[in-house]
Amino acid sequence: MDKTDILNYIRDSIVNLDFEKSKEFTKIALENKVDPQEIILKSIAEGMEIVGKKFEASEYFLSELIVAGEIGKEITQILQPYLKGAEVKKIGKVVIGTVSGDLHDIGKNIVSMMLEASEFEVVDLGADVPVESFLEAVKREKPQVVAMSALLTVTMVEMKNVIEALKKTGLRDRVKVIIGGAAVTEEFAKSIGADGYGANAVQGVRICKGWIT
Amino acid sequence: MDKTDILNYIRDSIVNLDFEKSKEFTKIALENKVDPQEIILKSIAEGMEIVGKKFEASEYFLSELIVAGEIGKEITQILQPYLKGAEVKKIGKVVIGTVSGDLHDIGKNIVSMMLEASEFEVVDLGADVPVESFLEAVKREKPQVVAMSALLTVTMVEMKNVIEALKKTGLRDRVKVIIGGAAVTEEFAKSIGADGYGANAVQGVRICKGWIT
Amino acid sequence: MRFKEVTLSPDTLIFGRAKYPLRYGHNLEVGKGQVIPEIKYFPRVDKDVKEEYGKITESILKRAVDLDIRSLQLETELTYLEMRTKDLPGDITQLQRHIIDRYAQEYGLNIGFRVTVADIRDLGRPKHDEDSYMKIMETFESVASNGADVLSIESEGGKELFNYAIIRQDILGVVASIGQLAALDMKKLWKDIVKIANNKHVIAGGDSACAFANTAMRLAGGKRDNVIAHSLAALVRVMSASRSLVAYEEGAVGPGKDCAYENVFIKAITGYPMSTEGKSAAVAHSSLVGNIIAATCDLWSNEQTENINLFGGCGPEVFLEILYYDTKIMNTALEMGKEKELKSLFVKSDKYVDPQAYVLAPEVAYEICKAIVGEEDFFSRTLTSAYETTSMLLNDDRLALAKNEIRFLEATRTRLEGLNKNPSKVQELLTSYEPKVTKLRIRDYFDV
Amino acid sequence: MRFKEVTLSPDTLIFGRAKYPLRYGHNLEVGKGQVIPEIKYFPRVDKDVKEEYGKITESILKRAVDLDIRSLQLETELTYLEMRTKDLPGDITQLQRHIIDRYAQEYGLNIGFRVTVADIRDLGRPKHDEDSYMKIMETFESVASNGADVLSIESEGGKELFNYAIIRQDILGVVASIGQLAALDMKKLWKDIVKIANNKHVIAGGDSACAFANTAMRLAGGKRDNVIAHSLAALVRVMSASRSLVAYEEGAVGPGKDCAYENVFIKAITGYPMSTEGKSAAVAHSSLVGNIIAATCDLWSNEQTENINLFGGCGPEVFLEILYYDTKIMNTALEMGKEKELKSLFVKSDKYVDPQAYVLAPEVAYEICKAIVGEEDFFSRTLTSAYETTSMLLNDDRLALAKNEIRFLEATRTRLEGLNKNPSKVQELLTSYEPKVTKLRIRDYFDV
Ligand SMILES: [Zn+2]
Ligand SMILES: [Zn+2]
Ligand SMILES: [Zn+2]
Repeated sequence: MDKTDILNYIRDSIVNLDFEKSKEFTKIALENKVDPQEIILKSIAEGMEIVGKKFEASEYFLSELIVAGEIGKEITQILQPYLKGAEVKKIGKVVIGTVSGDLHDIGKNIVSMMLEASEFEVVDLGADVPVESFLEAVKREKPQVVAMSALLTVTMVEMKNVIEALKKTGLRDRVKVIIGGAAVTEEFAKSIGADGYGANAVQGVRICKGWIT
Repeated sequence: MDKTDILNYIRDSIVNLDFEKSKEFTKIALENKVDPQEIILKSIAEGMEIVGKKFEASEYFLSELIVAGEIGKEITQILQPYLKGAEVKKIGKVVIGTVSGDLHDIGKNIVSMMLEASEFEVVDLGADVPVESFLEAVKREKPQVVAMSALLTVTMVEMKNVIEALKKTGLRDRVKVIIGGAAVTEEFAKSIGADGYGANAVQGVRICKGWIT
Repeated sequence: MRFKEVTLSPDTLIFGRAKYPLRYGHNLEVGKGQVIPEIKYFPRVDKDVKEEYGKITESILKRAVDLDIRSLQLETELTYLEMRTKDLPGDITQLQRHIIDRYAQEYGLNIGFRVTVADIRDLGRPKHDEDSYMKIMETFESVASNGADVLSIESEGGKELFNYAIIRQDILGVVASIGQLAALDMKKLWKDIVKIANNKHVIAGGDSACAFANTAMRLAGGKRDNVIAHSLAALVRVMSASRSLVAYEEGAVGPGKDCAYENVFIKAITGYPMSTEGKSAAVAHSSLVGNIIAATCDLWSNEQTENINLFGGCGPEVFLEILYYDTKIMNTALEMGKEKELKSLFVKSDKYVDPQAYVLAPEVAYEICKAIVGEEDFFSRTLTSAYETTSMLLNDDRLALAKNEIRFLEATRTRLEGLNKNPSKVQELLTSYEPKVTKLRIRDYFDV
Repeated sequence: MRFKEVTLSPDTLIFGRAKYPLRYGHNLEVGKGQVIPEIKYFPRVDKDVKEEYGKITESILKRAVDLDIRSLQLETELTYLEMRTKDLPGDITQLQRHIIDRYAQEYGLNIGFRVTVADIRDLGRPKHDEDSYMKIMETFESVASNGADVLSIESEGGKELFNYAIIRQDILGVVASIGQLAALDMKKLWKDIVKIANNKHVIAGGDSACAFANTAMRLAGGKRDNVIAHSLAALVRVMSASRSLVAYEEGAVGPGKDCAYENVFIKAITGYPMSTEGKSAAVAHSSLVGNIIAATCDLWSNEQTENINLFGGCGPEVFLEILYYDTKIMNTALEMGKEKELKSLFVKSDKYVDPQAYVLAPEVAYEICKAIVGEEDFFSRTLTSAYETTSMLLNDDRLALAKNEIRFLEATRTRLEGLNKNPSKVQELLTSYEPKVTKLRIRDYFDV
């Protein structure tokens, strides 16, 4: 097997959403002294791009985009020790959570995983997150973005509370705030002073990317 | 025909909603020197009471209550010259109108007529009434009550404008304000600082009466 | 042109099929074998009007794509306030037109677009408020130029007398207002509207007696409400048929406006496709005829829904979804040849609940239509059809009318019987109201 | 008790008729020849909660009187936040009970009252979060004592694994979560609920796999949405049947909760009457199954509507009116012996639109039910019924599935085929998820 073949195999195993094969070929690549940077730039990046195009052409489901992202993440972790000190660079950091009183986390999880697949570092606080936890995470993690989700009308008001608390503690200007979830509308986002509103996961990630680059 | 017969005939013609007969018998009564006060107290008051009971028992329609009220009013007008200076006393005065931008006047008319049938003096400003006209009428007529109606959501805000204007001109404390109409709710009434809300005509009139007596 | 026959029989008068189907907008076919949802909406009060119309239109068409709705119609009903703002009606129309065109092209949707102009004339002077009349006609021109496919109005000529009469249950005043004043006003108005429609190559859709029959319906209220007789509301609906028919005699071709429940009669007589609102109109007002009215519709509407957030989406898109599922059942029935069975369910589920429902049953409506076309002039049509209806209502025991309804109907029948169809008598009757009804000027209606 | 046969045939599985009708509340009969509207609502956020429930209840019952609705059911679905407030669930129940009793007495209405308790356990520890479990049971006791006629819950055992699996289209994880974890949790939970219901002489109504199947439905979205395969959402619905059945095996008798579209299967197997939401659920979320689900319901619901002002009244009363007209058509069909024709329209209008609709068609559902009752244990039922469904979906060309749907189904069939029903293998499968799913603790489900 020559180098190009190996790189293509890794790429294809990502496109085929095949966890096992992707790990296997990555090991073979390392055994064959393929440059880890090349695996990242050729196999993973190209694989993700193909999957992204297939999603846009309605050939793939969003769930498959997510799985591909996870495979890419796993390969990167395997490559980590061989990257000679150079950490894989993240493009930005997001603190994300479903607000207090709301146990719905599936939409939040999708956004979270898609952010990771888009090279964000994601600090996921989970569901039913109280205001204080958001504040602490902002202080501790120094993210560029705070993302909040709410499915229920009754819990939407919590988003406002978080933004108010960020203001009071002088943290508001350090972060962009984006919100989303079934109950939330663009107008509501504006009315509580959020910087962005994601009608769906794809759009939410696009907005976050726009803020960073 | 003795006096009692004549009084009963007038009463019955009101109950039967018979305009012509009621006028005819009223003239006969006057020719026979029946005391006009007695016609008012016996024939009209009793007639109206019977009609009211028939309405409550679902035998009569509200429209028939209104017509009976109009007959009573017409008889009273015939009797006026014979009442020896003593004006028929009204129990209170209401300025009423549909607010600016709203041409719907049927609900307002029903309330207006039912107020008259309940011995109120009614100053009906019509439909599409601008704020200033309400103000002028309050200054000029010195009513105890201002009643406003709106059918449309878009025109509801006008009610608030009228109340604000009454406040600014120092007239607010001189009147009670009641509002009604399809778009209006009790909560809206409270939120704009109205004193009362009439879910229907019967209720509206009841509230106005409560304020006077 | 005067309609002298009833085009559809009780049997052929059915949802989804008209004798004279229409085709307009983006290949929308109406009355040609399927029922189409017609979604209606109004902006929130405290928002930018144009922005609201844009959002509404987008969300509706997005939902159509999500549900794979292939054919639909939008209706914008301009308000009094929108009419008062210069250029706004045309701007709204154009804005919506662009969005509609984009979706039609991108997804191949069949879309029709109706714009209804508000009758902004002062109630009291239908003829002499020339400025308002001109404004109405200018608005028709403007929306037709800016992309409306269908023009409609809910005109209000005769309403000053009607308002006086209806709350007194004064049947003679009601007949005079609808049967003479409203009809005369319609004649002038629709001659002018049809002219504009023809010039601009758009559809003259028809008028609704909303200001009369729906006012009566709302006054009648629920089963236990007692403001006016429910039979009176039924009679007003019947009388409205003669009035609304005038638009079609002047050249309108449908689809008639949704809130005109009298479209049942109009469809039977003209054979043109009609829109009706039904059970989903509960979002705007309660009614006792939510199913029976579906028996004969070609477009199926929600009356009107505010653009508020309803969790499942904004009001208009939510109601489009509900309407769509209703039409799917009707269209499946049409495909399977089971439409008569379904129609019969719609009719039977409501027919005997209330006189207002009863008169809309196709077999009853047909008899009423025969009474209408049997007469020559506006007034006689109105009078005779109302008279015949009183008899039909009194003679069907299954209606189980309350005592006060029977009392009302018997008294009304006697009064209608006594009403002479002679034109000079009618004039006399009308004139008798002039001193009583503040803004009524009878001469206005005749000096056209 | 374990269901080993399918009680209803594709033919007898129909709206309004159950094999074992129920009678409760104010003489409400469910499943005995008519479909009854079940109206659901939630208070506005910024208002006093109790006051809101009072207003909602009044306006609903007032509308029932206006429209002459003789039979109806109200459902209060307690929220997480309401559950957290001491005494509130009981207070709300009592408040509504008083109003219901007043209307029942004054107008002779037949009214049922369902209270649904929220599953407030932390997703990750369905067994070990003892405090929350106790709180749930206390709330059931409280609402039963304070006037609820029917008890329900939408329990969420197994959801921590399901949430992980569904967004990855990981079919093995989905089967394991619903077929093993959820079912085990249901068994314990419903044993306890049925005990309370029996003690308090109220009805144990059943559970909804809302947290699974409706989550999948929402992820699947509209016809052109592409988040997860629509076939997967259909499979999750099918698998939910085995899960929700457990409540009835533990003693629940229906009517099952409205948002459980799997009630089609449950009704077929158990013969108990069921509630379902349909097209009017658009007010809460869009769906592709708005008509077909009506084919088999005994109560007909709107999902849930906020108590906002909709011009025609507040949300709940407006939706009661819409539901009522729907039920009138069904009930007229039942009276006229035309119910099979109407059912067929409901089914045919949706069946081939989407796999999610397809599996709900009575003739399809019946085959799936046979697969369910043919197996002995929870997991095998779930696995086999899902497997059979993949074949049925792949083999019916009229479905016209998109390429990616076919790809998904074929891969899924292979994966399900490879899944061994052997208990130790299942355990192994489950255990493999523990390191991946943060809060998952498999042992919690088995150590009961
Ligand atoms: Zn109208
Ligand atoms: Zn209407
Ligand atoms: Zn649910």
